[in-house]
Amino acid sequence: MSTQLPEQVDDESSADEVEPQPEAQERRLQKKRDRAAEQERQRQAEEAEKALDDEDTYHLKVFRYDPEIAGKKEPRFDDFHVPFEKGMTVLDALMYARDTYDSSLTFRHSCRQAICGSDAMFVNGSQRLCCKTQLSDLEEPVRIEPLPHAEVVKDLVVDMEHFYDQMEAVEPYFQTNDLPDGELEEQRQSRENREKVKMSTRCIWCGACMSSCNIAAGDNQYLGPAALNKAYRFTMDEREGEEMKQQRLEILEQEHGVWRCQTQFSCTEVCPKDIPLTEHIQELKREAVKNNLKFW
Amino acid sequence: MSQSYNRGRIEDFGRWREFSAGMWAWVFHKFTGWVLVGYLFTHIAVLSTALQSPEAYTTTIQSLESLLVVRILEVGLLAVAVFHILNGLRLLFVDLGLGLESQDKSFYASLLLTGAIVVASVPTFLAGVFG
Amino acid sequence: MAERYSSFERGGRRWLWQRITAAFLVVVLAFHFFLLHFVHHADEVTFAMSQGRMQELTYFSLMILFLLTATFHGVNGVYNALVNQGISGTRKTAAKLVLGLASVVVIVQGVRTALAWAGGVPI
Amino acid sequence: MHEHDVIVVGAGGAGLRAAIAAQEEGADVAIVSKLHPVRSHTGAAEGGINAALREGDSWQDHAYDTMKGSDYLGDAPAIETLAQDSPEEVIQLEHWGMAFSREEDGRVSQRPFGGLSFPRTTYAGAETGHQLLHTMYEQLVKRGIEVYDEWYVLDLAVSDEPEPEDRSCHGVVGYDIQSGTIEGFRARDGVILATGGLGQVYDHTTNAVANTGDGVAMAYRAGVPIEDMEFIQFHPTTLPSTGVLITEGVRGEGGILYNEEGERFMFEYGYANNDGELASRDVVSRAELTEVNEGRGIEDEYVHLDMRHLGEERIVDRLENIIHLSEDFEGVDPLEEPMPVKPGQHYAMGGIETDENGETCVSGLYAAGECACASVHGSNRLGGNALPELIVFGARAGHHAAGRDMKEAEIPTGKRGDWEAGDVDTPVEPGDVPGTGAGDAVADGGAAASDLDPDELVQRATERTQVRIESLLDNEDGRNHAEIRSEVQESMTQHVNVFREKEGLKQALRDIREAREKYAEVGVADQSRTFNTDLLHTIETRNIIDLAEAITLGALAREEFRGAHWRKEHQERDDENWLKHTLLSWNGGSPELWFKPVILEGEDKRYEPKIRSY
Ligand SMILES: Cc1cc2nc3c(=O)[nH]c(=O)nc-3n(C[C@H](O)[C@H](O)[C@H](O)COP(=O)(O)OP(=O)(O)OC[C@H]3O[C@@H](n4cnc5c(N)ncnc54)[C@H](O)[C@@H]3O)c2cc1C
Ligand code: HEM
Ligand code: SF4
Ligand code: F3S
Ligand code: FES
Repeated sequence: MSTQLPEQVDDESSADEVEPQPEAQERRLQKKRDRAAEQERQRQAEEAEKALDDEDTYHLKVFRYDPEIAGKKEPRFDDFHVPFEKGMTVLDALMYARDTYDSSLTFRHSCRQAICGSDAMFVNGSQRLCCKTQLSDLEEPVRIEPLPHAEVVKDLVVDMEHFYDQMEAVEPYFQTNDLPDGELEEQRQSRENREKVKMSTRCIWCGACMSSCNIAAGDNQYLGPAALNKAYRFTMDEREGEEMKQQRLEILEQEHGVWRCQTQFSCTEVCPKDIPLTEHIQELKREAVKNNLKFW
Repeated sequence: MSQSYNRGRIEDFGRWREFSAGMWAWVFHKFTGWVLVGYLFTHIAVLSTALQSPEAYTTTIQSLESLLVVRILEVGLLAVAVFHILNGLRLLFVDLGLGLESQDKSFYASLLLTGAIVVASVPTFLAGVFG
Repeated sequence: MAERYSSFERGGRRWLWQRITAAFLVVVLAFHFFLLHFVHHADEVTFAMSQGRMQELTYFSLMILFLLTATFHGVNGVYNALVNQGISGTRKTAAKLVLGLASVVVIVQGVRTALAWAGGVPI
Repeated sequence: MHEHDVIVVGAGGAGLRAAIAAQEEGADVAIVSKLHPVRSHTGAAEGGINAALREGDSWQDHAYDTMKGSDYLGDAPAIETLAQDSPEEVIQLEHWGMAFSREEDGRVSQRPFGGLSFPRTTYAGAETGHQLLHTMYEQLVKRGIEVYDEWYVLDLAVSDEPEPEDRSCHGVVGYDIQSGTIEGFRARDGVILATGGLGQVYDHTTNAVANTGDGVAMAYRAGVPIEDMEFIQFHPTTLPSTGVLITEGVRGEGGILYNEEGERFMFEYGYANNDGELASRDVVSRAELTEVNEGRGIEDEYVHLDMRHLGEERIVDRLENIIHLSEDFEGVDPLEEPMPVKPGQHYAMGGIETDENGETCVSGLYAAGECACASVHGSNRLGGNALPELIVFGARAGHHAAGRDMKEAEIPTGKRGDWEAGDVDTPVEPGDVPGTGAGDAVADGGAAASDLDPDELVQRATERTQVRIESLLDNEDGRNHAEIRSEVQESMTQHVNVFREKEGLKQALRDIREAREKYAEVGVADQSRTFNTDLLHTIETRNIIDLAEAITLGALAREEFRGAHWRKEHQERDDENWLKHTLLSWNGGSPELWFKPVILEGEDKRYEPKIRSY
């Protein structure tokens, strides 16, 4: 903290203090008032503009919360009116709102093309990737909240640690005991087998599925649809070999593994990558049963 | 994950409206399952009056059956059982990996069919109680 | 990390039996309902009629099987639901015991009743 | 303070590979990344990875194609290293389980790509980068390599000897985004920068919002030379509202470009009478912009790419993902309407100057991936050559940093080999704005006195960064960075785009100067320490300004037309005067321009510049 600066002024009310203020502070306050006035003018101008063409703006209701900031400790919804342009996504609208109205509006985003998986949120009552959701497909007001059933860090940002833990609990890496000997020799994989695992490899770790699953919400230990899908991706990969498959099924068969899934399908419905999650989980259940039958 | 964050009353209310078909199916299946076990237990209890004497059994059953509430409860039971059966079938298919794409449609179908069967059997169930 | 889930249990068998019993129950329950509510009206039910049916070996064994499967299916279903709800430790053990006991009671009671009707195992 | 042998900054393809390599050498390695690894922009790559794997192909051919594609501005040792190492690295990925597309016989598939003499682009559907990134992250999990995710690296701890070549790097300063704490990371053996692209310098880009070129800017300010910054690749078909890339495949299949009048301008205005829509990326990009500039663009912004005549069946069969991209990101159903497209920034050929082992002229500091410039791509990158660059040079940097014995590098870094001073006539003084009171917020170069021991040096750098952050947060009512950022982006897109002319470039420098002045008053409105993205974006904007300036300076200096760099006044490639790399060093707050010759001497032959014609 740079201590040379005059004591920070918290809000405008301290301007009525009787004590004469140092010049620098007075200037600062003046600047602040000017800014406030300008902002007010801007706001009014915007308001006027909005009134003019209401059809061309979209009304967002955005969840706000910050454990540190006085006015935001109690969660609330803020309204933003964002001018609409053709092709605008929910993420575009959020970015506009942040850059134009309130720079403290916080959310994760990066790729803007549904590949980094950072911006899964709860939009108008379902888990969606904001960058992949056209505003024009939504009813107004567009209500944007952080993913349900996850700890909120701030505004629209949730804590993903638990999700990552589950993903990493299923030994999410390729393991095999028989690599080819020859130099520059790849492992062969049939086209059919690659097709079989293809969809499962598309997961972008957005967490939408996990957030939508009631079972995962109630059971912290449940591996959850995404992790099970990750396990599916390896269990079904013929290159790993039978022995590994055995080991994988043992992980999946644990109490909080595949059996927890109650085929609610909401994971499948929200997955932005269209991964047939329920189908994969069900197939794993059958594999597990088949596997057990062998020992009878 | 389970610490569903309390976002205040602003959003708690009405969350159920955001449930999708599969979730409703789950809720109903659970509910009907529980009702059915409950019924299984009472059913055996009622039936076991037969252990006392044949007459005790016949009178218990017949006096119960003459009550309108019991008849209505029976219709309810039918509804519950039919839904549980139909949705159970749906779930069995899901377990076999069949027709997963139309899981929502099959849920609605179970509901409709349950309704139809129940309505159709109301006369049979209520027959005699008014007479 | 996988080790965190040390409550290792092969849920597979119970899962499979839940399905097998369900498949069986579909048929028997439908039959049961149909027989006792549509063919014979419930209010016409008398001890004698039940007795008549029960003395039939096939019907008797079907009903015993019905009782067993339904109890397993129902009780196992309830147990699953509780576990899914997240009960663990002693509460889980307690649930297991109580449900197990309840099943035994229902089955014993049911079998006794059936025997009372049939007047002994119908051979 | 955290302490590790090797610290890798960034967790995209390059960073992950570097970390694995360092661990293979037995080092205790940690990754520090502002995004969780799987969120890195490597995931967005679609096309594929070039590697000479098959009978009939050879690394020599791959090297030759790359050199030709670079328009003879690539350095042969780097290019040959890329071509030699990539087969092994790609097979390595396969052994790690990467889900490549397969041939009937079960081997990995390869396809033809522009500029390649052999179909050597190994791919996994239209999602090669995604598969690569995830496969590598899986290996990271398997090896238990530590990741500080959502930690933003703010600065490097570099000693401050007068000459950059004498400096050494001992760690970095990180900011925990979740909690707002600032901590030092001491690296005993080396720091590897793998921070990816800088597309956010432009307002329309295929790059992620996180691609703000932080690594390049940090290294630059620490005195490390940055190379060939003027070479920026633009992709001709990106969606106007988001910059999402529409693959060349659409034009390959027969998609047609129309202007507002419905004219097939590639032919009607003679931009490419032979190839039409299939002309090379830069030709098509310039044609599109000319249309827009001459008033024939739609909404004065874009042109139409129409593929409806191909018929639904063919489109669904071959270009299905394009339908989804267009619908999801632009709200246009390409089966019903033509898709709007315009050129967008795509790739930065330049970056932190390194040798073929990934090392910079500052000892202990490495760079790999898009942020680095070992000079593989020269003035133009071939499709499918960036991903192999990540794994080849990521691995080499990791191995070298962790102490593996490697062949002495042939590419000299810093002012160690031949070099010549450069000069460029700028309308305003580039570099820091002196006396603006921006103080620590724009501190440069060497973090601390060179006689400090490494721990103290990192400590000192950490404290300095803390002061800088506090001063940004203190200035609650300062200017919002967003406005400054978008002014820079707009100016860059207007003046330092596919078209570059002297006056425009100068105007850009003036605009950047203005932005710097405004940035001196910047502040952070969000006072929270928790997940303060306002603060982070404000810091990134500074990097964007520095890099925008570097790109523009390079573009103004280079008076020729080579590869992606087009100059209105200089319409020819000039091998006589310009077979040399542009370098910029940040010297006490002001950029110094110099040049070094291109190395065309390969392992067993010299690459003679030929006319590039395709
Ligand atoms: C749409 C698109 C398609 C492409 N297609 C192809 C293709 O088909 N073939 C091909 O070869 N190439 C392709 N490319 C190019 C190639 O994908 C990129 O050049 C490459 O992925 C860059 O990888 P990287 O590891 O250098 O950086 P990135 O993957 O961008 O990773 C950067 C990492 O650095 C971290 N980071 C950044 N700044 C900081 C900081 N200050 N502190 C801490 N961490 C930081 C980020 O969190 C991230 O983890 C494509 C690029 C794009 C945009
Ligand atoms: C007649 C055909 C029946 C079918 C097809 C059927 C099917 C099923 C299936 C498939 C399940 C498992 C759901 C899951 O785990 O995801 C289930 C659960 C259950 N069933 Fe049945 N069932 C039938 C009859 C019965 C009967 C007669 C009873 C009562 C004794 C019963 C009680 C239950 C209970 C309590 C559950 C658990 C519900 C829960 O999850 O809370 N079912 N049923
Ligand atoms: S499975 Fe789908 S919804 Fe779940 S994390 Fe992966 S991409 Fe997201
Ligand atoms: S929502 Fe949950 S219950 Fe199963 S099908 Fe999906 S994991
Ligand atoms: S921003 Fe990357 S998935 Fe939406």
